[in-house]
Amino acid sequence: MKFQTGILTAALLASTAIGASAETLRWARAGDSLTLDPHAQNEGPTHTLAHQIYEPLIIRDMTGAPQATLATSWAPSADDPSVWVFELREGVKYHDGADFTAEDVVFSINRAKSENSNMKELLSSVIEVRAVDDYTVEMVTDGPNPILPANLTNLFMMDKGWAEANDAVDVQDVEGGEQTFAATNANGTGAYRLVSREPDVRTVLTQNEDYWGMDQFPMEVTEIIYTPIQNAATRVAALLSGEVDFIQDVPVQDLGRVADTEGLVVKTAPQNRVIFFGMNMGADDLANDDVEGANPLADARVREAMNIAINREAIQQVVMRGQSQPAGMIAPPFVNGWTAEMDAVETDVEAAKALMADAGYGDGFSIQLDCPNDRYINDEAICQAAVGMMAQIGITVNLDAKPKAQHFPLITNAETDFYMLGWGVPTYDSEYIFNFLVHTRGDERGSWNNTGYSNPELDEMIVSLASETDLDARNEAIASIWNVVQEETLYLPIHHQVLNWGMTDAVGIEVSPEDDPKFKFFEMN
Amino acid sequence: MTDTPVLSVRDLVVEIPTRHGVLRPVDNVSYDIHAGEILGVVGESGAGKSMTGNAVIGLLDRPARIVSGEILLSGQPIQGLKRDAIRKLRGKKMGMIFQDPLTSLNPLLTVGDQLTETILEHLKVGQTEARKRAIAALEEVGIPAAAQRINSYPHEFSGGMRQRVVIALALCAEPDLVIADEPTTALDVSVQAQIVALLKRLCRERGVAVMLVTHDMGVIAEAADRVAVMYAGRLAELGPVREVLTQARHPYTAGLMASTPLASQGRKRLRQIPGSMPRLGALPTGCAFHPRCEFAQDKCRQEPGPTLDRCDGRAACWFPLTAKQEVSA
Amino acid sequence: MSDTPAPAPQSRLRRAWNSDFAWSFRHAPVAIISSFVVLVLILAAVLAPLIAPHDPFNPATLNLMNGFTPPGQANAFTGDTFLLGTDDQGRDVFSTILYGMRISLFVGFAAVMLAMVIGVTLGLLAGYLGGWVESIIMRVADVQLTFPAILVAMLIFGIAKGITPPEYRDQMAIWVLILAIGLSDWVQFARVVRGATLVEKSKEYVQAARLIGRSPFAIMLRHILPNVLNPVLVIATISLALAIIAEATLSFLGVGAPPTKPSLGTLIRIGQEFMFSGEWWILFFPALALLALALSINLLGDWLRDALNPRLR
Amino acid sequence: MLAYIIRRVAQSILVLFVVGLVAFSMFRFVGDPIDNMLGQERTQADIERLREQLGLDQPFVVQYWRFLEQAVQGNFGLSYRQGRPVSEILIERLPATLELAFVSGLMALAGGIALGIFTAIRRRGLSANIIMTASLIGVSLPTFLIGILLIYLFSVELGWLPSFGRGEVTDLGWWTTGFLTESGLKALILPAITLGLYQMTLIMRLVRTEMLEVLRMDYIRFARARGIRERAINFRHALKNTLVPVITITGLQLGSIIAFAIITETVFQWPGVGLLFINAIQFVDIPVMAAYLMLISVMFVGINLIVDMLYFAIDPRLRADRTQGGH
Repeated sequence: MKFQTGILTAALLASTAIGASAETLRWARAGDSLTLDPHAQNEGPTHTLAHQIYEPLIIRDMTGAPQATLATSWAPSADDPSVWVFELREGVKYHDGADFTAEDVVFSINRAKSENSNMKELLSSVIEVRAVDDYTVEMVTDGPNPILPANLTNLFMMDKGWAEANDAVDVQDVEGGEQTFAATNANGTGAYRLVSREPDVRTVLTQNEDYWGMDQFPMEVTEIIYTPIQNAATRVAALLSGEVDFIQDVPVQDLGRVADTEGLVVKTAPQNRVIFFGMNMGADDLANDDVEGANPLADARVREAMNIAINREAIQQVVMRGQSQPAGMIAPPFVNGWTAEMDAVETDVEAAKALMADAGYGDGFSIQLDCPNDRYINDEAICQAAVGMMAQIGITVNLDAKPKAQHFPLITNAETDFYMLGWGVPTYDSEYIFNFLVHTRGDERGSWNNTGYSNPELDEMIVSLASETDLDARNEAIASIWNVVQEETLYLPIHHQVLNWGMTDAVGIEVSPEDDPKFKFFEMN
Repeated sequence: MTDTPVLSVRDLVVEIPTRHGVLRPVDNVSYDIHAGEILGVVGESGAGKSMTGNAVIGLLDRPARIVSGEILLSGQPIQGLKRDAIRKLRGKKMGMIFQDPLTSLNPLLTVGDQLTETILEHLKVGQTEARKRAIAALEEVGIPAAAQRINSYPHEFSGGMRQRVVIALALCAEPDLVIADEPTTALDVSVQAQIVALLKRLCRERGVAVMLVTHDMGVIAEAADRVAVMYAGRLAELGPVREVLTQARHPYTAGLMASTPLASQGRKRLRQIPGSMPRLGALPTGCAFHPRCEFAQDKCRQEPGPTLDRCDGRAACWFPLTAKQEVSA
Repeated sequence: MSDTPAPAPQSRLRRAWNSDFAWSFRHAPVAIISSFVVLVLILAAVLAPLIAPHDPFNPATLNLMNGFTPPGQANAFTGDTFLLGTDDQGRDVFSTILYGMRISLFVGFAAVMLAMVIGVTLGLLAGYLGGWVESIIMRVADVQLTFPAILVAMLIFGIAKGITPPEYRDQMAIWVLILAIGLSDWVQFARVVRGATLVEKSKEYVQAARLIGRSPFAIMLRHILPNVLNPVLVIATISLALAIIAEATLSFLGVGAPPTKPSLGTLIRIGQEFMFSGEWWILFFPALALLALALSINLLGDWLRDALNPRLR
Repeated sequence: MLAYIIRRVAQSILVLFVVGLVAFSMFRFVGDPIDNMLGQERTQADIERLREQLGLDQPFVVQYWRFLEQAVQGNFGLSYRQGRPVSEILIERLPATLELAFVSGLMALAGGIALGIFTAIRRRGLSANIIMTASLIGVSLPTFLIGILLIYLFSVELGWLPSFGRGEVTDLGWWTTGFLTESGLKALILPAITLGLYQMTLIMRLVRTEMLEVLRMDYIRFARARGIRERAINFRHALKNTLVPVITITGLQLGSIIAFAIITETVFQWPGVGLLFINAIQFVDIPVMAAYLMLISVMFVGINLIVDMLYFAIDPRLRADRTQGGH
């Protein structure tokens, strides 16, 4: 295996002269972008494609760090902590030649906040957006919101004039039966312009010669041919046979083969996603177990026993081929609030058995585990491994693995008692996790909390995080919330996913934790 | 009848190897047929009548095969010829008519197609001429409005008409020999007579030699010039039809006659031959007929089966019947 | 020429041995070899609990660290050795194949039986009765054909999940597979039987049976059915192998046997993920077993068809 | 005859209705589209709102009715997944599937009939027996595995043929074709083999069986007795009679080629309707699934009708009176 290190690439990067020749990059990944409308879907592959064509005010660069894009600087207003002021980049033009101005920002933010937008939750704190002048925008939030800029990294700026001229002011409304112009056409400020697109088949992008960042970024890829290839074996075969230059989603078992192939390299990086099991501890009795009149999962000792019965190292080593990082908490390491101590769990089957006996389940019980089989890396195999580990402490697990379209509704509709879930944190802050996974399930928060766990005291602390401006106090609150979560064994964390990109050795790029290659950063040797 | 016979079969033996031993459905059969002559071949099912016909025309089904004997067509031996050579003789030199006119014709081709195909195969004529001859052939066998019916499919004809078409097909390339294998069995009685008359007429008019295989003594009496009676793969009796019918020499022939209602025989009670023909795999020693024969003697049981030439040349029987002997029940 | 001369009273076995059927069997090496293979595989599947060195269906006995052990080599962590290696879950491939074959064979046989019973019944009814019965049956067949097996499988899975208690769901998957494959396969039986029935119906023997007043049911069962079995057999043999394979395909599409109790097909689906990565044994041995099984069944079916058809002998 | 066609068409329309009804009753077992359509940050209110908007809160009969109302006006709605009109997507994807099905169907038919005749004529020959056995290997492994094995061999190891996609296609306005470019033709080979192999084996075996039956018929013996050449007997007399029953199965197989295309298209990332359907299932894209099933059932009903018409064309006995039946 010859996984290149970042340092090595950096050295290469420095030594290679920037070539101006035409470089076509043939790119494949498992899924296609769902729509070109930048506000219609809040979803990885859709954003990845959009990032080549459109730009937000701020992006995350390939290491995940914020980088000024259409905004050159941003800061809370000196007068009002609830107002963020953005200075915009001047001289930026859309692909059709129109100028980028504050008006477009106001239009785009409002569009993203509209009812049919899938991005509106990220802007739920934003009350008003106003243009101060052509290149200054203010966003008013419902209270001080220190993390607002982090929510803007996937919020793309559309041209108001173009949208109005093409009747694309509204975000895609599936029910209405009319498609928007913006779903199949694109006019952004990004480094690449759309040449042609056949959804699920082929999308061709070409370099935007008038791009404002022509001199700031490598811009060595001049043409991008993007083909989704669903079947993992076919995707790897396409890379091995030289039909594509760059693939995302390399199956972990094929990393070795790709790396050993002449002219191909594999690069890996930890992903912003943690995989874990959730348990229904709130119900009085479970529908999917064999214990009558009681809920074994309501007992913290049982949850703890299950937690320490999971051999995370074995899963990492065998199921994931080393391509994962065992997890003890449900926060990726990049996230504010993460600590190394909490992220470690010792496997101890004997102690687990003792805990089970203590809890009165020495003879075990049986329960159904719901698991997706097409969502996370080796999801089904992980669940299978867990079945074996649970069996060792007497818990008979009936594994029900199914497509994600059937799996996630179970969580949404609270129909599962033991389930797998993966979670990414786009804001890089623990508050996001608490809001969705820890807070009592309700209309506003806790929508992914299927555990039935409800702690009003904790809920109050979670809600208060949003308006806490003192970062130290806020971090302290986050730490104490985590303490409760860990003590209660609210979830059974498995691991942090690792991202793998396979590419020809001509491609010079490092893996980004968001799994979103931005081709303007790519070097081509 | 001194000229070369059209068909001359000499000591023909057909065998079928099976896992229970070798069977001989045709055992040492010899006969001639001359031009313009109809030879009737009679016998019960399994007596070897059809097998003889198939052997002659070269259409024995595997694994049956000719092991010895000669088949001479106009004096030329044809057994042992290459497949393609014997194929060229079929239709051209010898035609065959099958029992069931319903299944003998390809349902998906018009009768015209099937006729012209045969004519073109064997005669050096063009498409138009072939069609003309096809129409003529249909007219000859008595199909009315032949020029129109030529484009019809077999299912559009009645059974009797279909058999006429079959005969036209067998004769359209003007063969010298026609083997008619139970040509009337599947037909209505009223139609049977028409077909027999037709065969007879064609035989006379064209001078074709006909081998008429049937189990129906009535048909024999009506059409044949000579008759060959077969029993268990062997010839039992061979002679002019008048003589054989009125004065059978082989007890089997006599039994057969007695069990057949023939108008010429008057109002006698029908009789049966006791027992049934043995299976080929379990032939008795000696004369194959002896277990059923009321005149059987020790010689019949012990000596190898009698043949025509070892007896009186007409019946394969050690003790042929004389005029006075009558077969009793 | 069908039965032997019976010189002495023979034992039943002796008679069976001497029957035409047995005789033609003894003289067909392909039939002997393939029936031997089928027999060995069926026996191995049935006796799996006795033969298999491990119980791959008992998760408590599995050690994940045994995963990806190559055939005949010792595992780097645990030192355990497995005849045909282990899969990604540390299951002994040999044992898993034996257990998986049980499921595959059961699903295959049961599904084909189901398809055959439905298809032949409806085909006979449609062909013999004609009229609106025929119209309805053949239109239902059209509807059926429209739905790919995967959708049928999903439907049945969905319904079955709703009505079975969780502790039975593992077993349920197998019955669902049988239903799904059986239900999506009956149409060809029905169509062929219908066609053949139409032919037989017009034949004299059926007319005769009708005239002497036999009930339509008896005529269909006694007279027509035996005469339409030949094409049914052709389809059934190829269907049996196909059903085993269809199960694999459904598993590829995500609705097969549960991975904790894998069938041969599920093993192949899992194994194909390791085709490029060098763990060839996870795919190779189950695929070989499936190939041997399906091939032998088909070859046996071929021979059987010729042997049972007196006209082809 | 005309009355018969009208009756069949009427029945077919009924079939379509039933297909739709069954389809809509089973969609909810496929999953719930809402979670796919909304992002991770969705709230319960969003879910309710979208569910209501899409009418998913209604009983399936109502959903079906709404679909039908729109469908008769030629509007199949917008894809949940792509946000584009379903009819547009289907029209865009159909050529890929039809070209693939055409090529593999042709291959299966030509190969199947040719090999079937060969193995029937040379029933006891060594080569025929080898073909019979070898053909079984192709149907003894699942389609997806054959596809992946082909990719492994011809794309990865040998590098001769592409592993995915259609290659370069030519846009003819209303149709895109891969027949006109080298890469398009090359891209067809592996998927067509994968898709056609099973059908070819089935047709071959069927032709062989039927041919053996036909070759025992009296009219074949009679043709032999007339000295017709073996070639003419096999191809003129026997083949035509063989094909009558083969047509039924072949018609069905054409249909299942399209059904099997789902797997082949998934393995080879072939941009046809099968892949679209699999994506739709994964996303629970109800409008696409519904329209696809409608399309397939129209196709099946059409194929069945054509097959029955072909009977009339090929078998003169049926022309006179259909109710006599048989072949």
